[in-house]
Amino acid sequence: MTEHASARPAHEPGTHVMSPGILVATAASLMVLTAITVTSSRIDLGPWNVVVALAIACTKATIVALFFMHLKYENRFLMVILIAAALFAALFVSFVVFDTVQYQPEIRAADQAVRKGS
Amino acid sequence: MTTAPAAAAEHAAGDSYLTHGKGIASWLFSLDHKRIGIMYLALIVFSLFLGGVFAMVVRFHLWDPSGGLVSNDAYNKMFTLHGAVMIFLFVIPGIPSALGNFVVPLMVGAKDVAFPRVNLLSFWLFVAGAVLFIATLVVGGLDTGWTLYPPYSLESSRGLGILLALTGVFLAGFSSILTGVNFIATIHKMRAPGQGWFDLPLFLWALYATGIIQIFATPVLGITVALGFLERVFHLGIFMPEYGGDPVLFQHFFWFYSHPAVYIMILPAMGIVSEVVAVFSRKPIFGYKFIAMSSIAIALIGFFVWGHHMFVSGQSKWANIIFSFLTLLVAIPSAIKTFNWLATLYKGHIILKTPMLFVLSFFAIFGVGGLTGLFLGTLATDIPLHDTYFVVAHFHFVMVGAVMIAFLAGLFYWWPKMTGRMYDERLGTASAILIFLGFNVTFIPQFLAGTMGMPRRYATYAEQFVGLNRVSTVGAVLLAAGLGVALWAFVASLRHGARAPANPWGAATLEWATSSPPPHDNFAVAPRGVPPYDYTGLTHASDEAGWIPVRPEGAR
Amino acid sequence: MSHLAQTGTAGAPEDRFLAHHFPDMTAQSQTSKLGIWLFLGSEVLFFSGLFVAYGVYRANHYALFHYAHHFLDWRMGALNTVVLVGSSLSAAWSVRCAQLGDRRGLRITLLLTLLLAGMFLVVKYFEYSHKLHNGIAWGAACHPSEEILSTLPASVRALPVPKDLGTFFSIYYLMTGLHGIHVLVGMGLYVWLIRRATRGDFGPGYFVPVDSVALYWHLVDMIWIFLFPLLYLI
Amino acid sequence: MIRLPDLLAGSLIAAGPGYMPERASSVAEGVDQVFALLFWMSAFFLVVIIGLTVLFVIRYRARASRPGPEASPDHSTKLEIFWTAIPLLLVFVIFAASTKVYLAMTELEPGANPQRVQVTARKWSWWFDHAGGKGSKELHVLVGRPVELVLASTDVVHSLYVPQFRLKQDAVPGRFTRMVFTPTVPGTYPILCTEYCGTNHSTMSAVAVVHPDQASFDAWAAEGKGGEESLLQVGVRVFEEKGCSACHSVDGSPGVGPSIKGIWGKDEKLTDGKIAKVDENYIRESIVTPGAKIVAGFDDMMPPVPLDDREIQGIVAYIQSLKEGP
Repeated sequence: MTEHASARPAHEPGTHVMSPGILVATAASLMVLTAITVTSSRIDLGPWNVVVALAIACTKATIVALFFMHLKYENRFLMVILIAAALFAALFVSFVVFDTVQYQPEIRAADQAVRKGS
Repeated sequence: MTTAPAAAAEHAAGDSYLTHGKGIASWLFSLDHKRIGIMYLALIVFSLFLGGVFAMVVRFHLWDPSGGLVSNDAYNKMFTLHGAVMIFLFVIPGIPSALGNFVVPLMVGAKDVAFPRVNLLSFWLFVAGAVLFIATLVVGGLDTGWTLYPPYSLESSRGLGILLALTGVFLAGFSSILTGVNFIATIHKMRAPGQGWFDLPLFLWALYATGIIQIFATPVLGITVALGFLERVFHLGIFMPEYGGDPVLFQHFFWFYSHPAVYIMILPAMGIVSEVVAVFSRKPIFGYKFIAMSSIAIALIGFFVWGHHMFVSGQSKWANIIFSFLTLLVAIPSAIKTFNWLATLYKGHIILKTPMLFVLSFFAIFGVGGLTGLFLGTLATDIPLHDTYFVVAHFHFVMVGAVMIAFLAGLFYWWPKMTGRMYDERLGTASAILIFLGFNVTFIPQFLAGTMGMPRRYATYAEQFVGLNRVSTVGAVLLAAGLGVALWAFVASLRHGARAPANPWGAATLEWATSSPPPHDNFAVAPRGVPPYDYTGLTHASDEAGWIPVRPEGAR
Repeated sequence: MSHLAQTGTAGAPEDRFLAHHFPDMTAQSQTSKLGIWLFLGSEVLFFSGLFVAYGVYRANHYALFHYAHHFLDWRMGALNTVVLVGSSLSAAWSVRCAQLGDRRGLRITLLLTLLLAGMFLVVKYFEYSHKLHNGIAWGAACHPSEEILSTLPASVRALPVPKDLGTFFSIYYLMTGLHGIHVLVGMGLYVWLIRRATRGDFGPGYFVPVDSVALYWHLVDMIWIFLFPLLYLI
Repeated sequence: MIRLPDLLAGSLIAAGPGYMPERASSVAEGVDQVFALLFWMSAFFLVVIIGLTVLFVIRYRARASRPGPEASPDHSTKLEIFWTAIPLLLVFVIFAASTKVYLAMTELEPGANPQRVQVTARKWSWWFDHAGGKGSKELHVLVGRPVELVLASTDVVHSLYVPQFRLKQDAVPGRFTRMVFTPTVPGTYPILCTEYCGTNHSTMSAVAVVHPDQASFDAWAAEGKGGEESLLQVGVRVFEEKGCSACHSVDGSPGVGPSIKGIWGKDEKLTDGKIAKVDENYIRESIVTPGAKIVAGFDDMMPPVPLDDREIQGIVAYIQSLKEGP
């Protein structure tokens, strides 16, 4: 109620009608990126494979968010929600993986000790 | 003295949300946020009572170092249920769901929360969760501790109890998410005309920050308990080492939610304190923007401190150091709030009514709770103190001392608005003093016991701690008596309390601009936003009429 | 002067969907949109737990993950990606139809979305049943049959079956299963939308439910975008 | 027993943590210094908070002589910066002091040649395998000699805590965790479990013995060596080592599991209603596959215990020795 008081483009936020061209182009670019991600996985890039795959996935997710979910035409706050959620999730994953990588040897050793024992 | 039927007749004169719609179904399926708030309140007070009974068993058991009252197993079940009921069914939903539901739409001058049906769904999810918790009692209890650490909690010998409890937590969690969505949407979109972001009462800023945590942290609790459930049933090998899982991973999951959950508890409490301290000092709150922003800061930093629960769990050294630093940072916004509250008292006109007495005791207790948190966020001192009674005392200072006392402050403060009845100020004062004394006598000895090395969750303990434990048990009796007096004050108020005026305290926030109790649609005339802490426009007419505006309606 | 009267929302047919606590439809739809986005933010964190589990076990057992992904057929995953992108396109198109008042187009796109969602689950069903039939279950219950082992590439077949193979498949079933449940819920929502669209509820003045369900559906698509490479391609 | 007045006096007058346990490890002093820093800092802020609250309530409370609040500003950016900066500064001080001590708690000095002890935690006892092959229910270390404990757990999460060492570390199933320290004061200290682990969590204790000199340590290490153990001795030893005694009493009182006193040769009633005679094979089965036959009135809780033949014979001999009657 208070947000739309501020000057915005002619249309009201949320009533933007997506043109068929943009919708089709969005779907087409998602298909192309899917093809690229499959192709890139067949090339051995070592640890970079997962980085490339995630980069492409993030690009695809951004495209979905901006056009299919029409965030590009919405109140910026909705984008803040999605980015915040993604950021919290990313930090959650990276903190825990950071921790687990450090104690990996202890798990390996315990694993082997058990195998030796049994 | 007015009799109950006479009081009811008086009420019938003006239509209020209490009289709008008759019969039990008009309550159970009401979409009215005020009725939902009252139903939450009833459940939450019942949970507090239930959790309190478990607590008394625990304390009396510990009178004797060899654990006189019940068996070890029964003791373990008692402290587990005490913790689980208090946390999931009292402190987490207490202020937001019960008091928040009632006052949030009123404070923004709206007719209801943004999504009334979702609100009702949230209430019933909570009821379902609570019922499952009670059901664990029936099927033989649960002795895992509220933290539910595997492998212990998911051992294959465990029966139905753990599955019921996990499902209960899952449902209560979703109830909490939906409440958060509702509050944030309400605060964003339903504000009265002319009510800018910085015209929001600080209680709403606090609930906004709480909402962020409820929405972004609670789903992780959901997935955690879902994984626990599936692990127990299908042996997935995620948490259980015997199938290749990692129990420390559970702790990461659990605390990613459960530490921010501490802020779900304390932020709304701080919000209540901000309201009450300004009203009863008759003076605008000091440093409004800093208090508001520190709520948001606490919510955001609170997401990245969960590792401090895992300093001795086998978490890696560098993760420990990073988490320790981030944890210490939370002290800063908390300090900012405290100093601003004190500055609000300065040169004020301090009225020592019951809500204010609770808030003043909050300052001391939250001071101790917050400062002892430093000992536990600091790595070097946490290692000896971890999982001792020092921790028990610390989180009781924060969760019981600070949160429960703020909850009571809020309940006394909004009671006239909710029920249309004043309470007896003498009973209120007596309860505030008894609770403050009882609380400190209960928990200060536990700091000493913990520092001396008494571990928590012990059914029996070394002879050296017997004195401290007995003092603590005596304190618990005092605390229970204080709560009993508070209950007495409320029951007496319902039976023969004086009629409450629209604005008994002279507060400027919008909920006091409508009648007590409010009509079904909250406001006879849709209000405009006003500065929430400007008391210059109000004058005290009489005890019966309360405070009334000196300027004509609508003037800003 | 008649065109001025039409621009006002008062008395518009959609007003029967206006709840009592909102001043007008704009306020109501804005609030609903914020609500659904907050819920979607919550969904992201709900899934994040499984990504954490994935990350931790992948970091600890990289070789195991590399070995295990050979049991997944990337062509099935890619097919489902295409199906889901198609359904997303159709879902986005349904919003457009509702906004423009194209009722026939709305019904067609809603139905198409539902059908593609169903197709996604059919493919998933074949994948699941093939695996479970061949002993590829979760956790300790994972004992791949000789038959499925023989379909692996020769270099992989030479390796011994790793001890904790089931951990990968626990994560696989959890991630795709939770995603599948979301697809199922989405299908239920689309059935509901089709019923309401047939009744003629939606039009330029009221399309919030179509938009909200589409947003949810796009999020489901977005999560699959991450699941596909992480499970099938790594 | 510690008396409350002493404690209060200790906490108020002495150097903050005056009531803390004795310091018996190389890191204890550092920990106590950080504790004292925090203690006095907290004491200062608490005095400020409570003092100002009381002072303001007394001076500014509503009363007849004060009609209303006095004029005062409702914000002050200077003050806000002041009380943001001071805590921030203190956070850095605390963090620096704590991290320095913490690093010393996790690493021995380079070149140290620690005595390594394998610690096994299980419900509800500790077992310490000392370097040189000596296993014991007690932890034995030498004053001044660095120690490295490697902790493992066979069932659930436990945590090893010695208040006098100011150290604590969880023992986690499925991984090894470490604890390092150097004992500084000879004596006997309690070892407690601080991670909740079930029924007998509070009695899962042991002792750490810090020997004053090498001779005393060697004397302990030599105990019980030489000569073949009798079967009965093997049984008694295994019964303790493997933690059997935590659940099975030897005095006839039922614990988590049945007592082993007086059961030899008896007929036990099982949960499925059948009867089993307690003989060698029954005992062997109960150890190797504990879930196969459950005595009525007890739960299926026992983990399989891998024992060799001689050890099982030892247990049998032990149970036979506890036969009722003369």
